[in-house]
Amino acid sequence: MLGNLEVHNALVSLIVGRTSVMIFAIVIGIIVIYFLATTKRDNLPKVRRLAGLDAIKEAVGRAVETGRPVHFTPGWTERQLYTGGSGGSGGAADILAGMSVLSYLARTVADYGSRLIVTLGSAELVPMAGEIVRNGYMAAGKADAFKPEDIIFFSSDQFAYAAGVMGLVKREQIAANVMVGPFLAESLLFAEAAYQVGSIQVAGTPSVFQTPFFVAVCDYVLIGEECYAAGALLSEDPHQLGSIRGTDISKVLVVAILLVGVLLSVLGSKVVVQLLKT
Amino acid sequence: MNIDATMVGALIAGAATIAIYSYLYEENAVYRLAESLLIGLATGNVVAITWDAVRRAAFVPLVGGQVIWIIPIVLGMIMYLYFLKQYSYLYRIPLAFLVGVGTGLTIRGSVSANLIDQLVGTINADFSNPSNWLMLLGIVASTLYFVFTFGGQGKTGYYSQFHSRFSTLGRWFLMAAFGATFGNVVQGRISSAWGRVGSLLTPPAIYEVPIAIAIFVIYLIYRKRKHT
Amino acid sequence: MKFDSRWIYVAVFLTIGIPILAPIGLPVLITPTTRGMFDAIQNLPSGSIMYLGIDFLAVSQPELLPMSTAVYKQAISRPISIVMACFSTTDCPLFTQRIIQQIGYGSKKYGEDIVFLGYFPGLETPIAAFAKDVRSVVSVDAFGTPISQLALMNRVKSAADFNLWVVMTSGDYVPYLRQVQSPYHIKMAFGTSSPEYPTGLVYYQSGQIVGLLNGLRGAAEYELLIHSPGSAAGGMDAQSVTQLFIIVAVIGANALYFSRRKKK
Amino acid sequence: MPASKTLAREVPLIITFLLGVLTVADYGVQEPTLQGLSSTAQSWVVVIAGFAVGIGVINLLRGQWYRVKTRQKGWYNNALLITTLALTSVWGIIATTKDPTYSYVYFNLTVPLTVTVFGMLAFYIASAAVRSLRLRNIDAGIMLVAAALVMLRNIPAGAAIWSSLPAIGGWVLDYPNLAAQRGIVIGIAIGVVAVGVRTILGYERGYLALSGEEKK
Repeated sequence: MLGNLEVHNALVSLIVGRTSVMIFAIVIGIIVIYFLATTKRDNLPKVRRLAGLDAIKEAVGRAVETGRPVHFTPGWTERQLYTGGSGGSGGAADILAGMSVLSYLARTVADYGSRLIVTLGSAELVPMAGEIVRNGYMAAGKADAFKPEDIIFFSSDQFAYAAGVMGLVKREQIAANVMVGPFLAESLLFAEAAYQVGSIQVAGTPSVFQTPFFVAVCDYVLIGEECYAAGALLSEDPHQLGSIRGTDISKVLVVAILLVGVLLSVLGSKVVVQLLKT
Repeated sequence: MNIDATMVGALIAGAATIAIYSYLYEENAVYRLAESLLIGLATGNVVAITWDAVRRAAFVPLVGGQVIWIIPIVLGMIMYLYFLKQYSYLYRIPLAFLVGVGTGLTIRGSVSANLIDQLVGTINADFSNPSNWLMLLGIVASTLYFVFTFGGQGKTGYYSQFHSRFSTLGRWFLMAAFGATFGNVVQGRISSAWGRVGSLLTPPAIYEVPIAIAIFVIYLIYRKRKHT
Repeated sequence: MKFDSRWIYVAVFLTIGIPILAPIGLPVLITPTTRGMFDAIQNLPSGSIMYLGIDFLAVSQPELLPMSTAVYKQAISRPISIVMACFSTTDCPLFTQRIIQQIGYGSKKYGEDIVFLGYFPGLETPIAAFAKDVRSVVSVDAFGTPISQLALMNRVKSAADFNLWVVMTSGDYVPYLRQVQSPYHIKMAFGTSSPEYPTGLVYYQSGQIVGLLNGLRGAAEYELLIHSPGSAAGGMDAQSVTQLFIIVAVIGANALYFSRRKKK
Repeated sequence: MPASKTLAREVPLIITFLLGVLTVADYGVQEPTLQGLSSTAQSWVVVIAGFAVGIGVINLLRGQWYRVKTRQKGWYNNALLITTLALTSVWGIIATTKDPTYSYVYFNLTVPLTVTVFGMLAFYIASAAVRSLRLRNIDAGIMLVAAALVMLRNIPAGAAIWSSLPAIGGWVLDYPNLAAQRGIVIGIAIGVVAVGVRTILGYERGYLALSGEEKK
């Protein structure tokens, strides 16, 4: 189901030109790659910590204390990996963001010696998530602890998947619930189910329409672009941090274009709009 | 239309509704049964529909002489090598295919709809309306809220202070949006529950409600006895 | 102290259920967007051709089915021809057939005044093709009859032959605006589920669509307009009572929170 | 095994790069050959993903069968799942989903079950609202007020309390709400380009799960 903003955007897209899209994609791409390539250990940018990411360790620690498992799900991702999603969501990027958090989570869980259950609502993620978790265990030197049966695909039907996850969350009495990825209506179903079993919840979704429910129910929330930055921040790799610096510069650039555009528009010139529409 | 079949159908649907809603009290055997049924039925339905779609999209043209369709069919089959330990890495080839196309589509869709449309929409707003100036402020503040690498904790420079104030303002706008979205979704959610509750409360399904309540009460008494 | 959420579940069940068993009949005011769709169908000159897409996901059934039923009832009572088709999901044709089974064709004769063409997967691509040349997409109707044998279809070549285009959908209505409304300037109206309504208003205000139904509320208003009260009217009571309950409960919880904090 | 290593690492990265560039370029350049290639790739992707459903089903059945075989608690539910899944898919493929019995089961069992799960949200949204919409601090307070105003806008009772209430709720939706949504969405667009460019150029390869092999 589409959300309001997405529907609106899709219509506005009628009037938007293609050249400007290409220019923006290329310029932002170049800025990101430039900072990615030039950032080294000695010129690391200062980074704002995200409480949600720091909380992952705490949550896994809790799971170890209580002897109950950690649960991860990227949300109902049917078709999103290869169709690009629409308007308010980030399509494949949302899934890749979730997978980089999963990769970190798997390493942490293996390190701490807890158990990680991954539930999926999209079949093409089964090999991807399976290998990522296996690698996480391998990186922690505990390849034997990896159990393939803890990578669970329930259904590509949204609410069959949701019913499966809700049942599992309560049966396994999960201690920590990490949800990062593209979420739809199932967001609140999972958050409430996990709340009722008293788990620590770290959740994030770029979807504007589901973030409110995470904010209302979960302990730590990644909002909007924080989800994409999460993987880079967790990796602590200078190149990845450089790429965040690149997106920040791009944001300032976009805000500048916006302000110039509004100023000229108030003065009676629509030149910026015309440029954007080419 | 056969009345008996409709009636039985309504009774089945009613029982299904009660079984799922029983989860609201606690996770239980009846819910587990419904959950298994739902996953089995819905996934089976997905398999049937997907099979039909793949057959029409790839196999029919292939049989009709368009040999090129052999490529996606083979790529699709390569995915299954994931289950063979020795060749499992080959699943990455079709996966890379999916991710490549998906990423490309995501970039172009996102830049046009999420970036340029928003800029055009904002610049074209009617700025004789003061509310639109507030909106502009909100857009700038909430965009800058997502700046991660400016003004780190150590710096107390002029810009850094300005930015931290500004991103607080951004957070307030975000909270207003989250509240508004939350409030706006409520009615749609009530409607969806209303649909199920409504069919549960019309005959013949309504006769299942007292039965369900009776079973529930007996269960509660039984459990209390067992605990004391 | 942690409050047991299950009391809230019971309350919500009651606030939804009681108005169903004992309708209060809170007044429902007709919104202009709803009247817009009603008038558009009502004022179609005799002999016009209307497109009706009953095109929603199964999960939207509570809102969209009563709405679609009401619009279908009005459409078959008018001296116009109706072409039905679906483009959204595999669920859609089943809902169209269900409405036809329950209500029938009225005084209309299948093939001459009304046809159902079935489901065409792919949304935007087939919509665009259908609008340009109906025959490039459709060769037989939903029941397997070649469209050359359907008298009505001789009058329908492309989107330009339609006087009104109505789609009842749970979200994906933008492709219709993009592929039908803007290139062919056809009068258009939508029935949507409530979360989509606010954005739909943008298109109503810009004049791209002449009518828009707002979820259950729109359905209830429509039932009132066609003087055929159905299930939706009762739904509005449930809607009002439950939302009011939530607001009161939120205020109550806050009051409790503050009185506790003061004591400490 | 150098050949298999190439197949495992370089080939997937090259494929992602080529298809990513093709899909983006096709949008900007609008050249018939490119467009043909790109739309072919997009139609293939649907087929490949169709095959992937089978991977999911095998994963599901393996897990469920394991529980049946080892007689875990509630194994009969797992057996039921396997049976209904097998029956529905075989039936749906042989008799097609248009079969009257198939659609009878679909409408009287599958649809009510899914809609009921969806319908649970009405209960959860109420309990989440009561629990979390609190005047705890400025942030939570803003969220509470915005939510309440919009809810009052959506019901007839809102206008009955004070005739201007619906307009205020509408204003919240149209201005502060839209402002922040645009802010988020602009951030998303830039984040998406960053993730996308990193993926296409092979800097981001987490999805291929190569990290384990990279460690020498």
